[in-house]
Amino acid sequence: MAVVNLTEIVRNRKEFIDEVEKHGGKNVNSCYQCGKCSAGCPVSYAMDYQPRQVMRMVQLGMKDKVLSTSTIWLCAHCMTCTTRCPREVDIAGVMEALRMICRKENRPIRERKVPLFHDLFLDIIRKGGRQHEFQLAARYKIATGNLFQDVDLGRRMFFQGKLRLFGPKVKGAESVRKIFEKCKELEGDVQ
Amino acid sequence: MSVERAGTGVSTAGWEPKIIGFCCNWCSYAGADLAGTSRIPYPCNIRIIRVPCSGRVNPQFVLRAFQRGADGVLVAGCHPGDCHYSTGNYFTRRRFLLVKRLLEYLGIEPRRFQVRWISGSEGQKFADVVAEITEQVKALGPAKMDKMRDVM
Amino acid sequence: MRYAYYPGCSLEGTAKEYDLSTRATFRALGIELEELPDWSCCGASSAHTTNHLLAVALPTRNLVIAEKQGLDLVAPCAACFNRLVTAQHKMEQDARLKGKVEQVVEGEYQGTVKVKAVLEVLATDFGVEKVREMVTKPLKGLRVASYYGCLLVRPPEVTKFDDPENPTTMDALVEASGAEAVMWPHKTECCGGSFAFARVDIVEKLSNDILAAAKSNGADCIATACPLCQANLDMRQKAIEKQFGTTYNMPIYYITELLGLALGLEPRSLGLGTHMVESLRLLREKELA
Amino acid sequence: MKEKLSELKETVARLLKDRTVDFFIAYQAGHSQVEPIPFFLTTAEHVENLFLNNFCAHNLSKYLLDYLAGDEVVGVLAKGCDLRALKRLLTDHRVERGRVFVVGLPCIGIYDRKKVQEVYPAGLVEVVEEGEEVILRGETGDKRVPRKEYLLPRCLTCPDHNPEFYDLLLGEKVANGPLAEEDYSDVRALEEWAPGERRRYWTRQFERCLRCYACRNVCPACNCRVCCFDVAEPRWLGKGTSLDEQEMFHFTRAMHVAGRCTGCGECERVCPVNIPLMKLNKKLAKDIGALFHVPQAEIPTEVEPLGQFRLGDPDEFN
Amino acid sequence: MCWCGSNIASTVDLDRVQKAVEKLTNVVHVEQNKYTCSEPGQAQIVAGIREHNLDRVVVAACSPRMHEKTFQRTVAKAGLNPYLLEIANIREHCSWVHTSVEEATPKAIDLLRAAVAKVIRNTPLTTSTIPVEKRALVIGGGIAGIQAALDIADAGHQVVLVEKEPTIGGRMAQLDKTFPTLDCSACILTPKMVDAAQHPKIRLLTYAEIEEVGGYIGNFEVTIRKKARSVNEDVCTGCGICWSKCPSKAPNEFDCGLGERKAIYIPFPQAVPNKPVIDRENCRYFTKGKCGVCKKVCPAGAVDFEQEDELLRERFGAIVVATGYELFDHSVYGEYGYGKYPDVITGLEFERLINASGPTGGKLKRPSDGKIPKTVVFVKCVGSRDEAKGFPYCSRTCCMYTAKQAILLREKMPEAEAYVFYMDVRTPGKGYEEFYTRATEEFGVNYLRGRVARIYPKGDQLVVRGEDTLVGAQVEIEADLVVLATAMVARRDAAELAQRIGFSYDQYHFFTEAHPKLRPVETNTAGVFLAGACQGPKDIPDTVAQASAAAVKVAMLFSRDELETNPMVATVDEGTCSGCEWCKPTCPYGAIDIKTIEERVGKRTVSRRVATVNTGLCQGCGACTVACRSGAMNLKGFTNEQILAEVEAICL
Repeated sequence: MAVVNLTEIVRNRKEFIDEVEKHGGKNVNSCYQCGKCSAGCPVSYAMDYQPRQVMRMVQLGMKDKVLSTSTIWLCAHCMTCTTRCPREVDIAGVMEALRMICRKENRPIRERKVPLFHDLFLDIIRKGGRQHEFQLAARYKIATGNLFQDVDLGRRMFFQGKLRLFGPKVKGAESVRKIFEKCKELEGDVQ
Repeated sequence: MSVERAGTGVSTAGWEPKIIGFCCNWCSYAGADLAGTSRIPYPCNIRIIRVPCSGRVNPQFVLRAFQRGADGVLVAGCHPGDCHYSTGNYFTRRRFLLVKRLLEYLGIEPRRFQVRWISGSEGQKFADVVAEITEQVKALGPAKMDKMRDVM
Repeated sequence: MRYAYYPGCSLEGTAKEYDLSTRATFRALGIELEELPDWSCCGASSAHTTNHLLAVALPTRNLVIAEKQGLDLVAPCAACFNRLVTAQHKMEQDARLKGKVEQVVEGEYQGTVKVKAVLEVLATDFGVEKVREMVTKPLKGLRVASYYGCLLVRPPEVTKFDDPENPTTMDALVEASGAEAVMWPHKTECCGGSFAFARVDIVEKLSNDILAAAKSNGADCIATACPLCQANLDMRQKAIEKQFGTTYNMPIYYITELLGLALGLEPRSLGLGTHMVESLRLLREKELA
Repeated sequence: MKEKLSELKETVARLLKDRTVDFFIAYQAGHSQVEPIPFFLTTAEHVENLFLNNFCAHNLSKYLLDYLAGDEVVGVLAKGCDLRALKRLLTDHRVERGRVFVVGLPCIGIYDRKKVQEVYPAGLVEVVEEGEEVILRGETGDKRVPRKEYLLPRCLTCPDHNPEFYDLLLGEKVANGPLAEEDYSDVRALEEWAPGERRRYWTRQFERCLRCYACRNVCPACNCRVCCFDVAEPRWLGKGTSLDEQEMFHFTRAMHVAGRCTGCGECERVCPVNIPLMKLNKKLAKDIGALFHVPQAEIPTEVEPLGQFRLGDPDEFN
Repeated sequence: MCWCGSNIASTVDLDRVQKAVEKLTNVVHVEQNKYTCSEPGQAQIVAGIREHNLDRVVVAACSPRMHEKTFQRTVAKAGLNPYLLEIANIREHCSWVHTSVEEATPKAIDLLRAAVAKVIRNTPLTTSTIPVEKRALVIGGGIAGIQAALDIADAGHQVVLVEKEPTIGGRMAQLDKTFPTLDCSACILTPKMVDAAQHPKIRLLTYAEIEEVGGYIGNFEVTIRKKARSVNEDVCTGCGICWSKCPSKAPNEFDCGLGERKAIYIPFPQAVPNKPVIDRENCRYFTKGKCGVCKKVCPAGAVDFEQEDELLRERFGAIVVATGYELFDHSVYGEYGYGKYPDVITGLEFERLINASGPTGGKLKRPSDGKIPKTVVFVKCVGSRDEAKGFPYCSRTCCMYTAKQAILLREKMPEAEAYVFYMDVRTPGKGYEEFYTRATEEFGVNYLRGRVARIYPKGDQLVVRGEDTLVGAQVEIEADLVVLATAMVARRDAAELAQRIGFSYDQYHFFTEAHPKLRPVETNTAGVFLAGACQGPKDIPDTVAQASAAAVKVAMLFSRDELETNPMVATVDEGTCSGCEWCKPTCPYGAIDIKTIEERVGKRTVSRRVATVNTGLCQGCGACTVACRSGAMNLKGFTNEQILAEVEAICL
């Protein structure tokens, strides 16, 4: 890791922490780096930095570095860390806030596929009001290019009647679409 | 004790309430000291009078404060059971439960007169209580109890 | 006992067994379910990872409909349950947010409806003892590891249901159905949830840990109350076995399927035939179906 | 009440003659039938001027305080409410039981002079009870009025028509039982008002106060040797009659008698400007009853309610 | 007026205050001083008094609770009665809590005006004296209580040492070795216990509790409940036949329930006094009415089933509270198994297991199956430094005793592996850091920096999942035994005891010292002193230091035959007193009586009842002054006139 020039970074540290807390991450400054969150995190083995280290980077204001980690995308939001934190820090909330900031400032994303999945998921319910798993799987495969992922699984599910080809019918789909528009107006981007 | 504050068109902008605080020497006065040593800022409207025990505060002192123009009065003592003189604040509690109701009965807005238990280790709570009572009294406007003289 | 019923999108597709078995079991216990008219998707993880207002508005649309129905709302899917109670919790705490959401949803939210998970209805409202009394075909000899997943019990101050570290309601129901609830440590370890598409390797690793823990503690099968967990443990079991060179062949039942069986319902009507990992063989071996 | 006058005269004469008492306090005729005044007899000859009718409201036991110096025995005519006042003085150690000879007077109710005079302005001779009604008989003929509306407020809720203790009882005991239950309805009504409204109400009352101290002088609970208002230093109260001084006076007196007021209502009766003082005392009696579970705050107890506490007292100050 | 360096001067414009105060009536001289409490500052006051012939002084500086006594002595040096002085608190209550000069200055003027209004009504007061009962009461028989008792007794004063358990020794008796010197706890403790038992000036009252405490410094009246031991202590020789023959068994609290004891028992072999006690809940005679073997076999006939609790009423001049601590109940931690896994034990239970007089005779055997553990994991900060489920404070001693326990483990069983999960290793004492380095270097204890997230069973072992934050990776250990270093918390009944004696305690129910830095062993209640962990978490060296400090404070108190009393007591104006006794029931010290006085009225002498105050008993709380409606009862130093004057001065 390159030398971190704290004098520059620490000056807008407070501003970065406020931004994170505005997006739902709570008590960032209370964290005393005890490691209980990383210890309990089920996905930490796959992360480039431990959740604790991400918290440290936020505390120091290392905005560019932390937004480029894979950790913030691999957080499954299972809330184990937030429930057990002795300082009552909402680590899951911080991860989520960092994801939102990353998207807002459309910075390079380490785990492209995760936001892609979420965008497709939201696009389908924005149009149909409910999720349509077949369409989600299909569009995800097209978007990622690996067309043959889970093909045999898909086939067996289809024969078990678990894959409905036709989308769900929601009379109120219009109102769901309106929700997406209003949220976009009030809070900026939805996708 | 405010005479139809709205009616008299008294402009309350820029007006600062004057609040008298009776603090018992062993707990709430020590709490106020701790707020000082910990540099916890609070509004400057309160003036603290030290008394050995909250049981020493005679209801007539409270009314004299209102009579001489105080806009809010606070009586602060130890939490029941913690009194340095063991039973002092039990009498305070009983007496001021009555005084609070009588003052409200005579037309004083409830928030103007408050009794709170604050221990020697609750510096932050002392600052919060002072801020709270200052804000509430400011909302109520001047008590104008002393201006009663010229009503006659 | 009547409840409004919010199936959730997955119960119409991959988790249709959960929908079938929940309706059948509730009917057998005499609990009426009234599907929420014209319900819509709760947004699940995608909504709250993208936009906080959207994450609260989508569930609230359904809550407003439920309030018109005037019944408490049952949400079998753990993700939907979590999103609904989180929306309620957030609006309770932040009146400004509530105002914004009502503006977005164009409806008034009073907060009169209580959202309940299937387990809460069965174990607390209905009562484990009453379930035990109504069991006609106890699942003797079946060793079940009850798996709660994460969203059902965390964060505790929001879900307010059972215990985040060592939940026991599903174990109690399993015992009530005559089967044996296995003591095992991974009751609330996460299965990988929404990474089913984006990072399948993570789901496989986490699910393998869960399957291994269940197996090493002598469980024949796993009971779940969450379609995401069932999907990851059941549909990907074959891939996991290939990936980690392990053999489990462990059926992943919905708790409502097991209870339905114990209440004497027909396996087919509970959707038992359509699991990825063959679910009837184990039951026949133990003469339970 | 009139029929007992002759028996009273005989008794008082005998008591004074055989020196059982050195003085006797009773009533004598005043300007009119409805305004009897206290009568302090020292010798038997004066018994002729004794007077007794159902307007004798004064609480004579308060005058015992003037006889504290020395060791004379003082006789006093006392109704039920007067005895509660005497019990107050005894509990407060201001009067020794041994120095008082109590002549108990059973009483079924005293009439409110002000109310009667509104209806029968002048020339009233006597008041005759007839069941639920009363006949006001006088020079301008008779007038029938409902009895309950013309009694003193304390008589409606009076629990002891017959004197609780006495050395000698005048006449026969009468039927007991209060005519109405004290429900503090007037106090509750006032509590419903907004603070500003109550403020105006009490300002109007206190504006009229002349600070004549009649209420303090007649009150059995206000029995200090030197009243704090009469002391120059510390100056609890100014001499001026401004509104804030009135407020200070009435607030302080209400708090001083809180828990010790016997509910006799004399303060309200004697107030020349009709300030509803009992509304203050009853408010405190109600609160003491509710807050500290003191069933009848007006019955004097060895230790006053404010002189004791219970760990379980309500606490709204944390 | 004091600058207090810049503490006051920085936010209060003292010149403006001086101008305003100079105009006040009765004020003849005003001056400012950079450090009034310093020698030169005080000298300036003395000079000022003499030069201007002052008869009243107001010092505007810090809180009277800080320097009132200092300035009273200064004023006395100038020949003025020390009580003709008032202090305006313009630091803690003004300059330190208000930021702008515009806010603080007018307030300082008001506070000074009030102080002047009060001081002109001060009257000269003189202290009187009361006798001192030169007997000390020590509550709690742990090392703190024993040390305090020994020191006080060696100073020549009578001591009564009251201990709730059947034996003295407290927590320290349960330990195996003590850090940092690793000497055996019993070896250094038992001699002191024996000294305490045999010291002519110390009377041991074990198996006894404090029922009631009245009175005040120099004259405490204490009721002690000596619980029924069912054994006559004078006759019993401690031969031990009774507890060897007793048929019924019960878990031994001394071994944290890991070992067993009989119904008639002494907690541990070196118990002092080694006289047994009958546990009536488990004794067959008391529960089922038959047995009584102990009575039959007792050669001295000491067993007496009819023995009743005894209430002893004694007088003391001083009280030393040394009631010690308890361990945090770690069952709130779901992630560590809610206290249900038998092999997840506390530090104290570990001490009992490795202790030679413990239930396993010193061999470390797992509570679940008795096996010798190969891998032991120590987890620190369980309940400490944890706002969510425990207490925010650090318990000070866990780092050291965990290092000690790890060393003992490696020393006794070199083949066993020891891991310690820590956040910090705090080694503040003498020789502590070197002791910790021995643990890592010499004994190879593996220190892993990170908090444990979860402990769960796997087979017959326990998987401990944590993160090594220095490497930045999750770590997992299959442990045979897990030892939790749980937080030191106040005793369950601490608040109740504090209220019974009449001194304050903090939000964690640790007792509050008079001043954390300057008066750590005193409380705000004169005559009551503190020693040991009851005042806050601390280790044995600090505890013993505090115990000796408390002992000196007691000896200081007893060095004088009489005690100066607080002159600010209630006083009756017999001219206005009505003798109504409304004041009497409000006095917590029973200092008010009624007397009859004679006086001339006209030509006759008449007797009258008036109240009178026993200045020895009165502590000056003032409750009686409010109960007295006529104002006859007043409180010197806080008279009605003074307080009214202060109110009016502030409201002008």
